[in-house]
Amino acid sequence: MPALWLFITVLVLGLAGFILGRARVMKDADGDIRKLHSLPNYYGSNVMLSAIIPSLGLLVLWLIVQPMIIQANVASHIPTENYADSGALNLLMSDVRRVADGLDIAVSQGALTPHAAQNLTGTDDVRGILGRLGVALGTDVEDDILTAAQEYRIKSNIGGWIMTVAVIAAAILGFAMALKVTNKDHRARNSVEKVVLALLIGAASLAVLTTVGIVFSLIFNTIEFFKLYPAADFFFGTTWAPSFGGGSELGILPLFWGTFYISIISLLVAVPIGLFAAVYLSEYAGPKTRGIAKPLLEVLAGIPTIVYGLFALLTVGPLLVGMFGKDGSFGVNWMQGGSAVITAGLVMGVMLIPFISSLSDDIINSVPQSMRDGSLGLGATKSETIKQVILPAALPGIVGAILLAASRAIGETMIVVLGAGAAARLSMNPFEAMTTVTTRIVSQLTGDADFSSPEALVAFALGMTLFVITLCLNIVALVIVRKYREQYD
Amino acid sequence: ARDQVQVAGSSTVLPYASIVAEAFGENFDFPTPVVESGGSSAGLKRFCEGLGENTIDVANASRKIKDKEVAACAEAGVTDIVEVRIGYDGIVFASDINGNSFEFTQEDWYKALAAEIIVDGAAVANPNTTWDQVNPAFPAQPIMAFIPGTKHGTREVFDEKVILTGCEESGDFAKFVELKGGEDEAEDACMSIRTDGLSVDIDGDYTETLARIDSNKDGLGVFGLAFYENNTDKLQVATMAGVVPTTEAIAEGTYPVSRPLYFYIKAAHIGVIPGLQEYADFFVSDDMAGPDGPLAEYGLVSDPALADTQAAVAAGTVMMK
Amino acid sequence: MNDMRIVKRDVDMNDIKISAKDVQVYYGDTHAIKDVNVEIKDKTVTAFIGPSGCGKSTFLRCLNRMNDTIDICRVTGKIEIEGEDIYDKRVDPVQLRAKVGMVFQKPNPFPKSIYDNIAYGPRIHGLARSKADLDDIVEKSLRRGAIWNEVKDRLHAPGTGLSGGQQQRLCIARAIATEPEVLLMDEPCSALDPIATAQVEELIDELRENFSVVIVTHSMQQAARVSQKTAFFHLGNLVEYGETGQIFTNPQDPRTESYITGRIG
Amino acid sequence: MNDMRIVKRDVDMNDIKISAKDVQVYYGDTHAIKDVNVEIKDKTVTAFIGPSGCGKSTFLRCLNRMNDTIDICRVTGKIEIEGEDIYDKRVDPVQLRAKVGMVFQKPNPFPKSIYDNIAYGPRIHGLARSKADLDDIVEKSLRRGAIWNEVKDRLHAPGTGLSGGQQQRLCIARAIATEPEVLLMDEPCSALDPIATAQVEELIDELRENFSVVIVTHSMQQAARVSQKTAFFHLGNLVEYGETGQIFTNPQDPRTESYITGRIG
Amino acid sequence: MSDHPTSPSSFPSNPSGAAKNSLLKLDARTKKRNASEARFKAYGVGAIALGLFFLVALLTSIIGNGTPAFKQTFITIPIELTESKLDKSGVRDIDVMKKVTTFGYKPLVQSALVASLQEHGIENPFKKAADLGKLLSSSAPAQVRDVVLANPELIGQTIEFRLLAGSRVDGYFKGRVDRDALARDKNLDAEHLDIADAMVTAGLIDTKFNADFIFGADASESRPEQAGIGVSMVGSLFMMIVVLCLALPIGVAASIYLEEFAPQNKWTDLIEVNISNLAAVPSIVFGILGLAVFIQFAHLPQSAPLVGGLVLTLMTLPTIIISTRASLKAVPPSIRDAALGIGASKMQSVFHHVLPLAMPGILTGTIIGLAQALGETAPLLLIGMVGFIASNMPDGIASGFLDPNSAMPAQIYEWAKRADPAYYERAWGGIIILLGFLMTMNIIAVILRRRFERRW
Ligand SMILES: Nc1ncnc2c1ncn2[C@@H]1O[C@H](COP(=O)(O)OP(=O)(O)OP(=O)(O)O)[C@@H](O)[C@H]1O
Ligand SMILES: Nc1ncnc2c1ncn2[C@@H]1O[C@H](COP(=O)(O)OP(=O)(O)OP(=O)(O)O)[C@@H](O)[C@H]1O
Ligand SMILES: [Mg+2]
Ligand SMILES: [Mg+2]
Ligand SMILES: O=P([O-])([O-])[O-]
Repeated sequence: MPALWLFITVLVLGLAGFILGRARVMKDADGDIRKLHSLPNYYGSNVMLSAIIPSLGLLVLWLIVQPMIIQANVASHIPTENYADSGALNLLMSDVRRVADGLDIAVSQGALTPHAAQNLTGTDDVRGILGRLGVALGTDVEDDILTAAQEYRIKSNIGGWIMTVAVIAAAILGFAMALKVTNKDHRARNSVEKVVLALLIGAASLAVLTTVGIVFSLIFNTIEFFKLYPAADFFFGTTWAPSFGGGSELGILPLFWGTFYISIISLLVAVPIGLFAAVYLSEYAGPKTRGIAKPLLEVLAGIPTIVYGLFALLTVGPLLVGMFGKDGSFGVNWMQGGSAVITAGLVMGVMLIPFISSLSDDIINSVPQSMRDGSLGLGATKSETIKQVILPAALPGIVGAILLAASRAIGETMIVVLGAGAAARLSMNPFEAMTTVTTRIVSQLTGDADFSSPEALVAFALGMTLFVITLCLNIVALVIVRKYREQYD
Repeated sequence: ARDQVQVAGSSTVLPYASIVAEAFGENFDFPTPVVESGGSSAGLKRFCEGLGENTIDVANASRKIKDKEVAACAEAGVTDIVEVRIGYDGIVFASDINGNSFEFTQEDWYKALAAEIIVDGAAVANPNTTWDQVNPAFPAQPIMAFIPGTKHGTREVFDEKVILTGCEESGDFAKFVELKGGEDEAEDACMSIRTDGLSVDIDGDYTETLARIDSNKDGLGVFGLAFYENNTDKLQVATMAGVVPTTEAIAEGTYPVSRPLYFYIKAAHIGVIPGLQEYADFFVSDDMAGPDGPLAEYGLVSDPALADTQAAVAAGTVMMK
Repeated sequence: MNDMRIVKRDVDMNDIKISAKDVQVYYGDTHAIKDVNVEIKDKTVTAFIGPSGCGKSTFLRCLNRMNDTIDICRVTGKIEIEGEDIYDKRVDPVQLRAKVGMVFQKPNPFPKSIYDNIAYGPRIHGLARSKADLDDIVEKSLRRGAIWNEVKDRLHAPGTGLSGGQQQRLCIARAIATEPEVLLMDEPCSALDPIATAQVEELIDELRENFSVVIVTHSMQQAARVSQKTAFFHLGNLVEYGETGQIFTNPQDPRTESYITGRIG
Repeated sequence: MNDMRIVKRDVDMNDIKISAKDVQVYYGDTHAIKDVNVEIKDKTVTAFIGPSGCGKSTFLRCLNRMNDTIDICRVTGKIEIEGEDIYDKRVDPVQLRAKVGMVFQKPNPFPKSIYDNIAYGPRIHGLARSKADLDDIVEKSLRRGAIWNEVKDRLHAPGTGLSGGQQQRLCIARAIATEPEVLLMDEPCSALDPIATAQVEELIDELRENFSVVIVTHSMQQAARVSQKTAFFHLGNLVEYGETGQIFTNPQDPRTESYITGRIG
Repeated sequence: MSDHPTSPSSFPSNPSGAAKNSLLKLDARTKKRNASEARFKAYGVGAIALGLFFLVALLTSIIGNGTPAFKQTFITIPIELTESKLDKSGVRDIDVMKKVTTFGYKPLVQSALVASLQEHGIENPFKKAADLGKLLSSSAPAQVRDVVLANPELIGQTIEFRLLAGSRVDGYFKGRVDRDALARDKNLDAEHLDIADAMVTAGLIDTKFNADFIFGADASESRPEQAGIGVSMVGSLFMMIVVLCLALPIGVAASIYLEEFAPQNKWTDLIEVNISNLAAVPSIVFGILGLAVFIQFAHLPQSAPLVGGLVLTLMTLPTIIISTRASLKAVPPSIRDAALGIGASKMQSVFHHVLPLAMPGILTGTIIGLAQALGETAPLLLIGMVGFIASNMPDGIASGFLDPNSAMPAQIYEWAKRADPAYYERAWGGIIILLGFLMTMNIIAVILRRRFERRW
């Protein structure tokens, strides 16, 4: 049975289990739910979960493991002299799989009888036959590959049947066992909660898995990069000048500085505005104002960044030059071009406002009223109450919001490209163009350099380094929050 | 099974590929091919991931595939690659429509943008800040150049065909060889661009360059010919070495700054992915890529040797390793 | 501010400090306080008694406009403190509350250290000239709140980590640290043992010398012990108000009598 | 589960319900309960008395493992209910708490309607067969909690909009709605007027017929009125434990005597 | 007090001048504090005003630039569908008729335009029909061909067609193009505009609301007039469905575990830090991950909204987790105690009491996370959803998830890069639609959030 149908079958079994489990326990209790240990739905859910979870787990496991086993098994049919190393074997095996899959398709579409498929030999035009069915094969099919593929088919076929039986058996077994223990004294809630807890843990692990995935998808190319480019030059180089002809200088420091500088400026804009907005919304504004202003501010987070970028390039940049540039209204001649750290920082700050305002507003709003009463009752003004009682109590949430905004600032590209330019520079002057790590990751990744050159691979090293640095910053933030957290009751 | 052709790669080739794909979808029974953009390198990288449905069939590139990339491809099983040159992309220099007009030589650009130039026999940091210091024939307009960033293949062409050539023509190259002690070093010296803000790298696309010229009327930008031709209301083009950039001039070879555009096909996918061969044939057909076809109309410089390409595509001739 | 207050003290021993006229309070549509008229004397302890839910806390909260913080709460009528209408537009509730302090029914320490809980009021009112001054105020307040001994070693532990009764005394100490002229105490001894209760009562007595105190209590004994005046509330009405002695020995209203003798609740 | 409970009921009238052996509780480094040994009888009301901060609430919270929720709180020793160690790994604290209900010192109604506040427990424990059943339970519980009259017209108003004493009674009603075998009440009458207090005491008396009740109180009178056994805590120690009559008339420990006579706090 | 001479407790003011501190008169310190209060409040108002000001500024420029995209110029002309050109065989066999490509239809359409001008007596200075044909969109032949192939019986008749005008002509009527600008434009001449003006008078050209912009598919660089955002909007819709269905439950579940159940130890600290760190991972890195995991490893199709949705889910998770955790933390412990004290299990206390109270924050996280996901392009670049993906509308749920499609921001980003200035207004028009989409999406969350908000 194909996996999808198997999946549906198991789900149906689960549903039946829910109904039966519930019915059974109600019968056991003579319809009086007061005699039950747990609520009736827990019993139903328990049977359902016992039927579904192990069998689906088995299904997934089987789907992953079976090809591995069969592959190892089938690989022995390919003479060792045909491949140089395990990499080459892998390549051959993927060919085998492709041929086997192709034969499956051919059989299912009726282009070949099952018998014919197993009896094809290298002299038949297998590539042609499969090609007509839309199966891409790299080369003509050699005899031993074909044999291996046919072997592969037989084994997967058998495996598939065993899987079907095993999964359904597991489902029925789970079903039956759960139903058997279903009586009024069974601790169904505990069982169900254990499963829910497992699911919660699973969800949390997903975040960890993502991290692992990210590290893995970066690490190999990073290593590759460091083979081509000295690590010391990368970490301590103060020049960023990739060039196509080789001889690039790929120092991360100016990029890192740019990232830091632009993020700081954007946070300097977003944090005060966002926090004041949040405080106003939750503590001063009436429900009407709040109900309108908050979602409106949230629109700021939804405007595509390209708009902000253009806004920076076409409006804010020239405006700032008009103020700080040559012949500017301040007559200071600090700013040469519109592209500058400050331009990007300001505009990005605007984008980040709702990250801080909305989230902080929710958190501030959930500080208990008794805290406010306590402070107001002492003759504190609202602002004193907010500054000294409410904000400290809401600190963890606010820090979370700020971190989120900072993260977004670090990860932003479009605004930086259009607002701050693409020049890597180590300078204190906020009126100069600079660039960030993230924009360089994007541009080196989508650039035209040879994809195995250090100029392209550097993107991965940049990604990895940024990952580690932000990790450290987050640890610092966690420690700070722990230290200053004030738990109200 | 996947039934549409999957193309990825250069954003320079994208407009042409999309015109072809659209017409292909209209005139054939095959579904419209998917043409992704993302850069030549990214496209080739995905091209070289291996064979199979979950990989792309065609990579567009605004440069020739590199040997290392071919090797990487082969390692992943992509051994037979059909290389198709579709024509040339002209690279032009343009400024705001209402500003001064320019007639450049490569030497002017070199003098304006190099980090160091030779003054009185010594290499000094580029002292020029206005165009009239570069060439007395020019107006005293401040130098402000928007050139492609180092991610763009166009930059490579610009460096080599404009700056390096200018360096050689001015005679500075010879001096640099003397000073820096080697041709390679001299080349590097010639092609390093000033970083004092008078030359701005553009990482985005030509629209960004245009927007920057919009907000800084003194700016001079580097554009693709097609882009310029679509924006003649805002831009005026400069001549290079006395030649006005047109498709004809580039096809004849009189305009010096251009580059070939390519796409690459996985031979293993031909005949397997429905429509792949037809798409390739259609792309290079006279109807599309010919001098009067829609691609040329849009700005592609048609390849004078198109007939050879057509034959090679039809025969599925793969690249030599 | 402090010394000014002392000057004023000796104006009249039995001046009327707070007068409420026709006060009505609504929570949405619920009419919680009905037509209450009362005059609270200066330098006196006034006890509010009455069954649970009769509106004692509500009325108490009117006196320093804490009801402002409840959205659905609406107050009409006139409440004057020293002849000034506290619901007047020109009155700043902040100044009012500095003058009229409050201890809430449910202890609500700030999620800060014990020290900061107490120091908070003096700090915002600028009552301390120096750190030492502030330390002094904190210690004095905690002592007067009868909790100094229990917390003197953990002044920098969070106030929320105290026991229920300790929290209550902390809140009392916090309220007196700002030296209000009127102190409203909503069941300040509900979670206290007899000894602590006695200490708080002593404090109240001491406060009375200079300030006026309004205390809500469910203990008749306590009301009798500490108050000079007693007001009996019932179902939102002020049923009877008078000398404590008289109320407890010779109540005019049958409802008062029933309550005191334990017949209505 | 329910019927088991009923079966167990009539084993022994004066069976030991809860026994605590060498219980120590620490909040971080603070040693809050020291070496407490106590045996609480079934179908008995046990009163915990002692000065504020002596550890009554802490110990009470040990009995149904509510201390588990305080991160820094650590309990050692052995507490058995009907001979079963409640800190055993196999014990489900949920089941334990269903069996050992609790009324907290600070009233903590859910920010839901009054009805839902009461109905929540019966719902999760499946005590009601139908909506009508549930309505019944709610009404009965509110009546027993002596608050029905006050809230019967506003069952769907939020529980947080009640007065302090009403909230306290709501929490009592909420706790008894699930019919626990043991009810731990932390100063359940602190915010109640005498009449309401009397009603709650009546309830406690009534509960005692089938269940055991542990009550923390600061009122000696109340302890004397409602309890059969009294435990006196002081500075984290269980100083004396015995028949209520004996404790109040003839205390063995000088500290107990001082406390009862009002000399230590 | 002196303000209230009638006050019953009024006394003659103290001659020594020790003024009593009247409530009606603010003392100096209160004045100072009130000033700081007013300032604080003003900052709040200012912050909101500033935020709204930016919003208005942005929206104004978006709407100003984008509205022209919603109108389009059409040319209506009769075309004679000559059999000799379209179906030489005369048997109306579709397969044979398909052999005539759009290149075959082009002359037909162009000469029809010439004929139509003649008929209306409009002067036509162009010798070649192809030159005049520049008035028309290059989509015109395909449009005619589609009609013919769908209704072969029309061959031989003269049918009135409403064809798109070329982008320059359209631009002329929208004020984007003028005669001076055309001086060096090889795509169109000033004479064309004269003809266009005459055609307007003759009723051959009109400018109308263009629904195809909202519902249509992308077009190639050479025909901006034909491009629409509809298909990519559907792509975004399917991606958002994936994100909402995965990121919200997974994010909330993960937060619940971490905040309520996980033991406090180094491990959970690590996870916590990790999650905040994921928020700082540049979105394109998620694209790298998605390409490796979903396409190369799991063999999901390229350019599919399903994969896009999965990648965006991974990207959105941290946002939702961080905001959910923050709001779970903000729920007072007494609520948990109350539930536990009744005998609710930890799970029940969380799901019945804590979670509803944390809901506003969760929804805020969702709003922000989805807004971010909806506007994100970079990761889509790597999984093949950016470029020219002019598919048709998906014809079912499965096809919606699996068939190649783009997304609104990717479409807008592509348009913004294209050379023809006509794409500029389309990019802005696309942004208007994107924002409309976003606000529609938000409205539900905002309403829900308001229902869950309460103080305690
Ligand atoms: N969460 C906590 N963290 C730290 N210390 C605590 C915490 N809770 C209570 N304590 C301390 O433990 C001791 C016992 O507190 P407990 O609450 O048990 O007192 P109690 O006898 O109930 O007093 P009360 O009558 O005032 O309620 C007190 O000194 C108190 O300060
Ligand atoms: N926030 C509120 N919303 C709605 N009704 C309220 C609110 N606060 C109090 N009430 C109602 O107003 C009435 C008076 O409440 P109040 O708190 O003043 O009583 P109380 O006399 O202090 O009682 P207790 O002795 O129990 O504290 C009660 O019926 C109560 O239910
Ligand atoms: Mg009250
Ligand atoms: Mg206590
Ligand atoms: O996208 P490009 O490779 O052409 O720059």
